[in-house]
Amino acid sequence: MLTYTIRRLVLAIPTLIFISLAIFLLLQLAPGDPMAQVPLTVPPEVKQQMREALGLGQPWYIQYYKWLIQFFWIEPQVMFDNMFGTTFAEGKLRVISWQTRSPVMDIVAQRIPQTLWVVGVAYVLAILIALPIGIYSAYRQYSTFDNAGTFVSMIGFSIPPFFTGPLLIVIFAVQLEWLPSVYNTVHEVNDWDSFMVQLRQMVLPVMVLALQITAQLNRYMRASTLDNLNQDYVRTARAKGLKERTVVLSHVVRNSMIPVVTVIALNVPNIFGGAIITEVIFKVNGIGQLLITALFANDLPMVMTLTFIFAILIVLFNIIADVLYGVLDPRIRYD
Amino acid sequence: ERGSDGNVSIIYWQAPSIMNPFLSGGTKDVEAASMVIEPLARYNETGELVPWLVEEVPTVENGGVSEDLTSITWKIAPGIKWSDGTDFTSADVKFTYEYCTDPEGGCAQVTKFEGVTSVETPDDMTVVVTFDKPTPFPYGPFVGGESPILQAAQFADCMGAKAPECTEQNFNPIGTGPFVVTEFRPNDVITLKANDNYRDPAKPAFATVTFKGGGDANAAGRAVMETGEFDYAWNLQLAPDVIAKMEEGGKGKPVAGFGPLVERIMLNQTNASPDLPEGERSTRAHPHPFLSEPAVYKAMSMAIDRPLLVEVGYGQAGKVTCNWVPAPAIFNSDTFDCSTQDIEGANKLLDDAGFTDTDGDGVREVNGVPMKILYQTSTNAVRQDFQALIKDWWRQIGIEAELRNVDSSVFFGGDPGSPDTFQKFYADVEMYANTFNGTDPQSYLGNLLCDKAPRPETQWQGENITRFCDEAYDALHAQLAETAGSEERAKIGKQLNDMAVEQGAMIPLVHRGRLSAHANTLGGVVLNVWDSELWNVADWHRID
Amino acid sequence: MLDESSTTPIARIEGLRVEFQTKDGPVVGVEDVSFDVNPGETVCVVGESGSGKSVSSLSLMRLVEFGGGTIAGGRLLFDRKNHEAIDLAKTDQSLMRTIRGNEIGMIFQEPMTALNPVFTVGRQLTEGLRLHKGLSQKEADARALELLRQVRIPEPERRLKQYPHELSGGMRQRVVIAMALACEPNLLIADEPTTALDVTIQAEILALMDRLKRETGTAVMFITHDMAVVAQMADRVVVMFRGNKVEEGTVEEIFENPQHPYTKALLAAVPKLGEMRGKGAPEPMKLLGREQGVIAPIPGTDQPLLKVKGLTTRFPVKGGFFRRTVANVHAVEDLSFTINKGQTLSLVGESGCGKSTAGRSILRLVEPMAGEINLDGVDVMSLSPGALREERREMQMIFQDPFASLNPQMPLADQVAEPIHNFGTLKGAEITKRVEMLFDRVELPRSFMRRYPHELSGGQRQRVAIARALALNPKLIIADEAVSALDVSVQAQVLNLMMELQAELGVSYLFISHDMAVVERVSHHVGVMYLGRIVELGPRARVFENPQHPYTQALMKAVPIADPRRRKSEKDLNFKPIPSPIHPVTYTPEPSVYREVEPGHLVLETDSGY
Amino acid sequence: MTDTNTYGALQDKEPQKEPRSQWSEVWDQFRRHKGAVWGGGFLLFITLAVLIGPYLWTVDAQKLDIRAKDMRPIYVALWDSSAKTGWNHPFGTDQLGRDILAQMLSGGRASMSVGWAAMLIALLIGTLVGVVAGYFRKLDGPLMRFTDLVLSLPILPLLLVAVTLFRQPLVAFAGSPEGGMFILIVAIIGITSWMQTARIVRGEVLALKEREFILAARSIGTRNGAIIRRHLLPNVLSPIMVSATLGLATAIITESALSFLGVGFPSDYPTWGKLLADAVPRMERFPERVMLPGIAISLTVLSVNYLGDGLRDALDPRIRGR
Ligand SMILES: Nc1ncnc2c1ncn2[C@@H]1O[C@H](COP(=O)(O)OP(=O)(O)OP(=O)(O)O)[C@@H](O)[C@H]1O
Ligand SMILES: Nc1ncnc2c1ncn2[C@@H]1O[C@H](COP(=O)(O)OP(=O)(O)OP(=O)(O)O)[C@@H](O)[C@H]1O
Ligand SMILES: [Mg+2]
Ligand SMILES: [Mg+2]
Repeated sequence: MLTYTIRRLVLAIPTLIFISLAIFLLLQLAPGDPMAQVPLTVPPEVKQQMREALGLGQPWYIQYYKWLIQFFWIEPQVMFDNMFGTTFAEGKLRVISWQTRSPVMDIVAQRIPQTLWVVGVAYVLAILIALPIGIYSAYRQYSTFDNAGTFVSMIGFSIPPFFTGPLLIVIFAVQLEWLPSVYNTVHEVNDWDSFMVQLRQMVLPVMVLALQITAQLNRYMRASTLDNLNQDYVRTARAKGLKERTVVLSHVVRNSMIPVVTVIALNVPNIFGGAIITEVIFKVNGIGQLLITALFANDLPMVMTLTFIFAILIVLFNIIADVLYGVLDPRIRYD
Repeated sequence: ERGSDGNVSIIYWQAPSIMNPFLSGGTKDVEAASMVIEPLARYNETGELVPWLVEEVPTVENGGVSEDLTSITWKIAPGIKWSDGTDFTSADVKFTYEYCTDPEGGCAQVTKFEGVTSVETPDDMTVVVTFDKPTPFPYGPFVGGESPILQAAQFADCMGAKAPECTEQNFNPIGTGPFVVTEFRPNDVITLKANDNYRDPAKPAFATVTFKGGGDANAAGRAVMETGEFDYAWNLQLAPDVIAKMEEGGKGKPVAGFGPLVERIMLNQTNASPDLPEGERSTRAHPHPFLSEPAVYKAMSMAIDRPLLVEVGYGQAGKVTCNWVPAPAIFNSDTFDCSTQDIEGANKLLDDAGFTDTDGDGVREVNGVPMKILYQTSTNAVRQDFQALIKDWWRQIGIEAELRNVDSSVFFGGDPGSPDTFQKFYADVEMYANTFNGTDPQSYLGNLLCDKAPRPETQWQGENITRFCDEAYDALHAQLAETAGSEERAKIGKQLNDMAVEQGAMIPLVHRGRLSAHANTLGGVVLNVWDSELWNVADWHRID
Repeated sequence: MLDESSTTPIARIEGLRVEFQTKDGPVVGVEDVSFDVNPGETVCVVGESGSGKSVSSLSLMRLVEFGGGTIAGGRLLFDRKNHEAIDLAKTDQSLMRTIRGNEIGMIFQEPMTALNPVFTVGRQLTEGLRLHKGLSQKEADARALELLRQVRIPEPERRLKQYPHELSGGMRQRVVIAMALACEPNLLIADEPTTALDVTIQAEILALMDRLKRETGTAVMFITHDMAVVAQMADRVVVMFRGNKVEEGTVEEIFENPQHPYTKALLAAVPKLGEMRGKGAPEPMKLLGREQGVIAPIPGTDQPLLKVKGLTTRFPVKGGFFRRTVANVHAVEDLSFTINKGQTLSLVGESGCGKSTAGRSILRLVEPMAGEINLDGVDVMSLSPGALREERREMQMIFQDPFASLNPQMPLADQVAEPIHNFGTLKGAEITKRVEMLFDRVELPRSFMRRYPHELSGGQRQRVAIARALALNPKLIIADEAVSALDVSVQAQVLNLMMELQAELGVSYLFISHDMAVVERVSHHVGVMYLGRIVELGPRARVFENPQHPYTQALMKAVPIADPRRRKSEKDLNFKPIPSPIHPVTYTPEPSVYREVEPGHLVLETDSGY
Repeated sequence: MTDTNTYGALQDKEPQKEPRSQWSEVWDQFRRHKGAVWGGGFLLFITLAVLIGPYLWTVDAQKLDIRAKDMRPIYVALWDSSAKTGWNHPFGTDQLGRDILAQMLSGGRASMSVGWAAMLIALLIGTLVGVVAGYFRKLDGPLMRFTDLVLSLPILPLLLVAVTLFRQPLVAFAGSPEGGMFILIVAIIGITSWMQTARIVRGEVLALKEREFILAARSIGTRNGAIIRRHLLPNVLSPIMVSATLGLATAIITESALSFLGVGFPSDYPTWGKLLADAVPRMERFPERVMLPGIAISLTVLSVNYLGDGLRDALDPRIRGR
């Protein structure tokens, strides 16, 4: 198992380097201009100077090389410095965003908690709702509960967030005035009241997201449970005189969780990636919103770094999912 | 009393990414910074210059501007302190000049300092700016939100190439304004608190400011006028019926103001045909086959129902205009009237000029060339509505338009390699809006000078987008550059405006205003289109 | 104790009827079945696939409900531990739960799937104990250990912590038995507990059950379709047919004096080891109720068709950080034999000994590492891919699972015609003619030509597979467990068909099987395989009547004989666990050296690992 | 019970049922799944509506009629007689007076064709990669690494880049901006969504390859191409169909999300997603402008999902057997 994990991790390195090159070249090809948002009143010569100040004139391979060094060598040093108070990275040039002229990683670090709060909570909530429903649906296949569950999750799956989002805002924020429509990212939770405020502002975005994720997970869980309910070992368990509860909750669920857990793990990068549309709609300025604004502003270092971080997460969680599979299923032994 | 009114929350649907206007130039950044750092003088809501950190606005009359118009002397008002408690001196002003003119810094506002040969500081309270030639309008440097003063002590290490690395300084500049930054989250939220060292002890009324960025204009308007979550929303580019509906929410109201921003259709004076070899397309080497015919561009203008465009696209934030420079008021020419659509007249004009539909396909021909034009603009809902309407009207006068829209980051991006920039103008007509800063249009009017045309030799840079070229115009503009006295300048300015419109450089459509909204409980808001909207945030207060 | 309680049956099934709701309307799984099980007695329930054996037993556990069935009638009287009789058909599920596993234990057919793969053996064993006996975890562990010892699992302490997949099939079945016995039930239901196992393991499990029954005095209801197993195990026998009981009696009565024609036909179809004693050549079986021509021996010829020499096939085992070959599975090791034209050579041996690999290697469906294969003068090993494809006209294969070896999405005629299309031997209408002829030949109605595999029964499917193998008139057919998946009666028919074809067309067979009785019936020559090598090779009569190699002898002993008077006892059985065929890359096996004990009868001298 | 009867039973059993192909059984099972039948029916209806609709409702979706702007759908008249309604615009008009019914139809055409085309591309690539990787052991490693790589490419940025990058050449190639964007969007969605299909198909092929009938086919001299064509493809059809339905749904949603983010089709080319996005600011006054495209998207996706569900059940022989 350990060899397997290490092997996969080592193999991931060339993959990632290749991905970074692919992303970099794609972005280089993109015809946008970081100066596009500067008003027309600023004359072109000035814009040209500003561009040069950003280092845009250099050939791509130099830019790529610089970025590689900054991302893989200097940024880890900065991280180390922050943790242990050392000064390895002092004076070294970090990956700088063109929009804000500040280190990309600082902004990313600032955004991650916001994204995690909303998307993460939605994810956890969705898991907590979806799994029991999926199990019960499978257990009572074709019952009213199952049909209703299927219907609701299909609906959740089919309604895009850019439809539910504004709809919920109009209902709950504008008409009923129960909940805020704009998420306050600087809100601090320090007592019960502020906690309630936080809860209230999280309700709408979490609802939109959780509906979608629940729908998906529920389907997986149901299918996987159904598969296992027909297995011979379930009959064996029943023949032992176990209660239905035990049969389902311990024997069946333990087995059906194996594929579902890996699906859950595979989707974790999406949490970090943020849910772009939901973030935009509710003004949760998280990673997703960061990416889309950076894209529209042609902030290449930011886009490059963000997409690459996603790529790392995706590759990483792919490995984690595979390893988890091995851990959960004793039949699978990687060597 | 300072800080007695609690918190004020402002929403800008474009989030500020930096607090240093010299490194960005984006309106959102300039406006956010204007709460913290200030210029020596700024424009008020009527476009008039008012002293800000100085005792008075220097003029020739009061002796602040030299007779030969080559220098201007600013007298700093006494008692002004930076928010860290140190004194504001002329050295800071001089430093700001040096900071922005450093060739490696990539300063976005460097044009403000065009023609400046030196900035001297005879004493701590005096700043003398010298120009290389007589400058009738010497209020470029240190005037308006785009040219505020930075603290020398804070930015000393951030000159030139180091400018972008000074994250702390760029996010949290020390200023003289009513507020200081407590936290800056790029592209997200800025939180500010009242400046303890602000010169007026009674101001600002608010103790803190929450400045939220992101989302879209619609959500921002809703948050102020419908749900009341925010006190102020900036620049609501929304259709009038949408604004009206939001106003019904009853929590806030929209305010509009008009600067010189004009939505216009630029007419390409040159041939942009893709059949021409690269490098000759859209250059003066090949004049346009028919767009420079007066009958054609006049008919195209007459066919447009401008009041309808205003209604559809801007409502109270738009006015019909036939001028390139509709503001300030003294520069607004009244030569033309274009407020009524006249399809018949337009058709007649074309028929009379002999441009008829010879082959019966509904499209007129000029010397056998069908009047088919490519009509491009940036991607934007209102512009696409305009395109659709105008295409329809032009069809009615026998001109066929093909529509095209380009992503704004490409369209305005100025990448010489891209065929889609508005500067390359690989189309027959294109629509966008432009404006100028401050109240003096001299350099804006200079945009139509012959040698400002983008062409391959200039890497397609240049402001003369239409490639308009008229010697008389160039001469008149040179005259403007030497004329002092606002009356006189306004007269020449109007003449230039009329020449451009009359000769078909563009078809002005809508004089666009700014529409912002504030909560009913927010007092002291004075919408200013000549400077930052937040210019008087120190005066804002809560009313019940 | 035995005598006292034998007066009242422990379970009494009266007029049981079970129905299933399916999309084609209700299906009757069991129509009308009545029989008793007395304390301390083994009742064997026999009958062909689908006759309702499993459904009856599941009804007794009231587990049919979970499979969608309902008990539509009859009574299931059960004598509880406290001698209180209840009707299980009317008991509610919560009371059933206290009976299941506690008073009635059940052993299921598939040891591979009957255990939950993600829980340790220990946990699955103790679950029932803690539930029914209220034991603490520690007591339950101790009891579990005791149970594992009782079923004679080696190293029982270690097994408790292992997962099911870490045990061999035989060990898993022992665990399942231990689980069923955990709470000392009065009645043990065993639903085909040995069908999926090898002969040797089957023998051990049967002996084990027999011993346990004697030690604990539990009544056993033993379900099987294997008459030989019945002969070994039963006190009394219940014969089922199409959801009904057709005959019941003591084991001797049933075997020696069957009354019902069904029972007679069934017994006639069972090949019995030793039946061919004294006959030189194989001959078709005599089946009841079938028109058969004269049954004549099939002598074959003496000209060699296939000569295999030193055939070796290994599968690499990759591992380590760089995924290099770290070891090899020595599936087939230095195999040499000859098949004569029109004759059959059988390969027998336990699961995993390399029989299939040997067969596939000859066709080069898996690439052998070394060796010579000479088919009628053609050196198969040296053929280029194209030539090899051509050569495959001459040798065909029939696979074990008739369902798996047919494409479920293709009409049968197309599947039979596929080889003809592949080689373009015939064109147009001739193909149809040929296919029709083949269908006739394997005695399938022509109306089946447009059908799909799932619409046929197992034997019919296997006939299609045979027809396909015959399509190109091959000289050699490799039959890899071609009849193992079939019911006895169908198996007998297919065997007869194959033998008739041999007599008629003169094809040679390489017949791969693990069933000694079948092998005895069909072969001219027999090779006994163990761990990749042939340990004994010779004329069928010689190998069966005079086994020389210790492994052959042990194997012969393990084969259950369909004769209740010749039961085996556990003492006769002495099997060593099969060593692993996996060896490091550096390992070089010794060449096989044979000693000729009789003319043509070779016995391996080299140490084979047994 | 007579002897012949008994002996007959010992022979191979004749199938009782009429011969029928597997597909008729599939259809039988499929018909049982009410949701799937409804879903399939609705999908058919929508597809026909957007295909034939524009010929029946001949109003030009782009025609501006500024005097008739902001009309409400006809049903509003039921409760609000003062509303501006009219049979000439049964679904009302938008703020420029374009007919909403016509826009819905042509928008649906765009959305559906994007959905279908992208799904087909994804399916084609996915099946090809999956089958090749599963069947040819040598290609398995490289192809699956490649799949991983594409999987970890961030899709949205990629798309935005591609939109800006290839728009011009494609517009030139397709002759019209809509055509160019259509190719681009379809290609991007297709190219970035085949991986799931490829993985599933590969898994199925790997499992099928171990089935004896493939070995049997090889032993009777069937060539690789024929094995894939005759034996593998028909048997992986069921997972392919299921991922096809899911792919169709995701493609429709992805396209509308792109339109919502403003990177989809040109603004004068309506798709359901664009109609929805454009209507959001006015959704309180004209809820129908959001609801109509929103419901159209949701219902289509919903019906496709149900269809997929039904197909999965129908194509799974284990379930079908029951
Ligand atoms: N869950 C079910 N649904 C429908 N019919 C069933 C079900 N289980 C069993 N049957 C039917 O009941 C009959 C008896 O089946 P049963 O499993 O008892 O046979 P069996 O004698 O155990 O056969 P085998 O030797 O193959 O195990 C068969 O005709 C079968 O088709
Ligand atoms: N493709 C393969 N890769 C690795 N090992 C294999 C492969 N095929 C077979 N083996 C191994 O080779 C050995 C012989 O297998 P084979 O299938 O020939 O046995 P068998 O005698 O036919 O068994 P059974 O009666 O169970 O079919 C076994 O140990 C098996 O695990
Ligand atoms: Mg059974
Ligand atoms: Mg085998």
